[in-house]
Amino acid sequence: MTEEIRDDFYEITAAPLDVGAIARRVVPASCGAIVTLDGFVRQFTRGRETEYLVYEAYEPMALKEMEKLGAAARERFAIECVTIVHRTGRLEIGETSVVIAVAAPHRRAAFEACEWLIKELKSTVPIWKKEVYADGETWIEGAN
Amino acid sequence: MTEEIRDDFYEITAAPLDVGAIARRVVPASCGAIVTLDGFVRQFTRGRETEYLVYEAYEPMALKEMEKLGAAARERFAIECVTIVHRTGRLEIGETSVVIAVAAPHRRAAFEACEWLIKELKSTVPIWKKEVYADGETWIEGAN
Amino acid sequence: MTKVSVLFFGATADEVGDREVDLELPENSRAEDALARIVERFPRLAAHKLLFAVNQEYASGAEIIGDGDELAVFTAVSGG
Amino acid sequence: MTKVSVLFFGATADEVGDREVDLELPENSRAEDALARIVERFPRLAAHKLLFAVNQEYASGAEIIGDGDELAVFTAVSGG
Repeated sequence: MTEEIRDDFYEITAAPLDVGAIARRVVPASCGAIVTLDGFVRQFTRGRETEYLVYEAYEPMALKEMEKLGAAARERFAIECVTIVHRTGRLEIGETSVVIAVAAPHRRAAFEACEWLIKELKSTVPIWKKEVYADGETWIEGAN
Repeated sequence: MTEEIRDDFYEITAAPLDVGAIARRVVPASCGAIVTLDGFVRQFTRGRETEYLVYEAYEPMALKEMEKLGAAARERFAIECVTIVHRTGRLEIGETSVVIAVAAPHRRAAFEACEWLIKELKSTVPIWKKEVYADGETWIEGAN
Repeated sequence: MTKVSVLFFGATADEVGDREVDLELPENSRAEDALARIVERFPRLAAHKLLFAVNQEYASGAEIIGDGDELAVFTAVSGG
Repeated sequence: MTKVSVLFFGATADEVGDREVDLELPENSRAEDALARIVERFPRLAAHKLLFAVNQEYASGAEIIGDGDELAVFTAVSGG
């Protein structure tokens, strides 16, 4: 029995992300665990110091791809609710770029689904990152 | 080289838990990901409806055991920072009982360590849960 | 002729110097032909591994492009 | 005699009807002897699988109990 659940949430926004509020937007009564990935801007990458990042999204397509990932995750894992929010624009060191939160009756499925979702997001959702250094900047091109 | 890091955080409190604030208490510059487990009170367990839970801790020992788990997690996984907070007292449906947050340079280690920590916590940290139903209550005894 | 919009993002927008251009294609062009024509017009794009979308879906290359379709050319994604 | 405190939590506190009791043990008692004596005094504890701690560390049973030690008797943990 596949009951349709309408609580999944996908968003792209230029506003700062409140990880706790995003993760707890939906707390299904049947669940006991929410696993959250908070991806944020690190100061050093490959030994080079980042001043800040700029994220750009192809927004309507990125939202469609996020929804596809959420639907695929429901097929693969025993989870109840998926939330994916990605920020765009200029992000300072330590600021959150992406939040993926998965609620599930049992924590194992929530861990698995959350990890699967971030891996897939990084290879399919049309969002790009520009790293800005003291002496230049570069758009990062993904692996595939 | 094992550099001592002083940012780990272990707490037992009767106050409501703010998951986002707990998870982002420390954001190491060398890290890019925080994985958080938010364990909360589910309404139905084994088909029976819970009215609320009561958690009780042997506080000084529980804190020592949490610290041991954090230290063991650092040995096993390439992580930077561990936070474990457990609530005690009466918890209503949906309220968070435990937060485990792990910051790491790479997300894989953070996922692994977070999942390992909750499993170990559930078998070693001296905290007990009483389930209160409409028609009775029972202290839950763990599996080992 | 088929008239379409082509969108660019990040590195491809920088190479093209624009975020959106109009393009005319022969009737019944396929996605791969459209992409080839875009790279011909903006040869600096050839320095990148390109992905291509038609109407906000990844294109295999065989899709027939219709009037008013939204094409997009971008590098491998790097969000997260 | 060795004087110690024994703490109870959750189910064991309910069985004992108290959260802390004082106990006197023969000199050089081992942890397992202390636990046996506690169960003897509060026989309802025998209905549970019990864990035992000495000075806030899980006890193997062989530990020698000293004056002023803090013992604790509880059921398998169920936090999380």
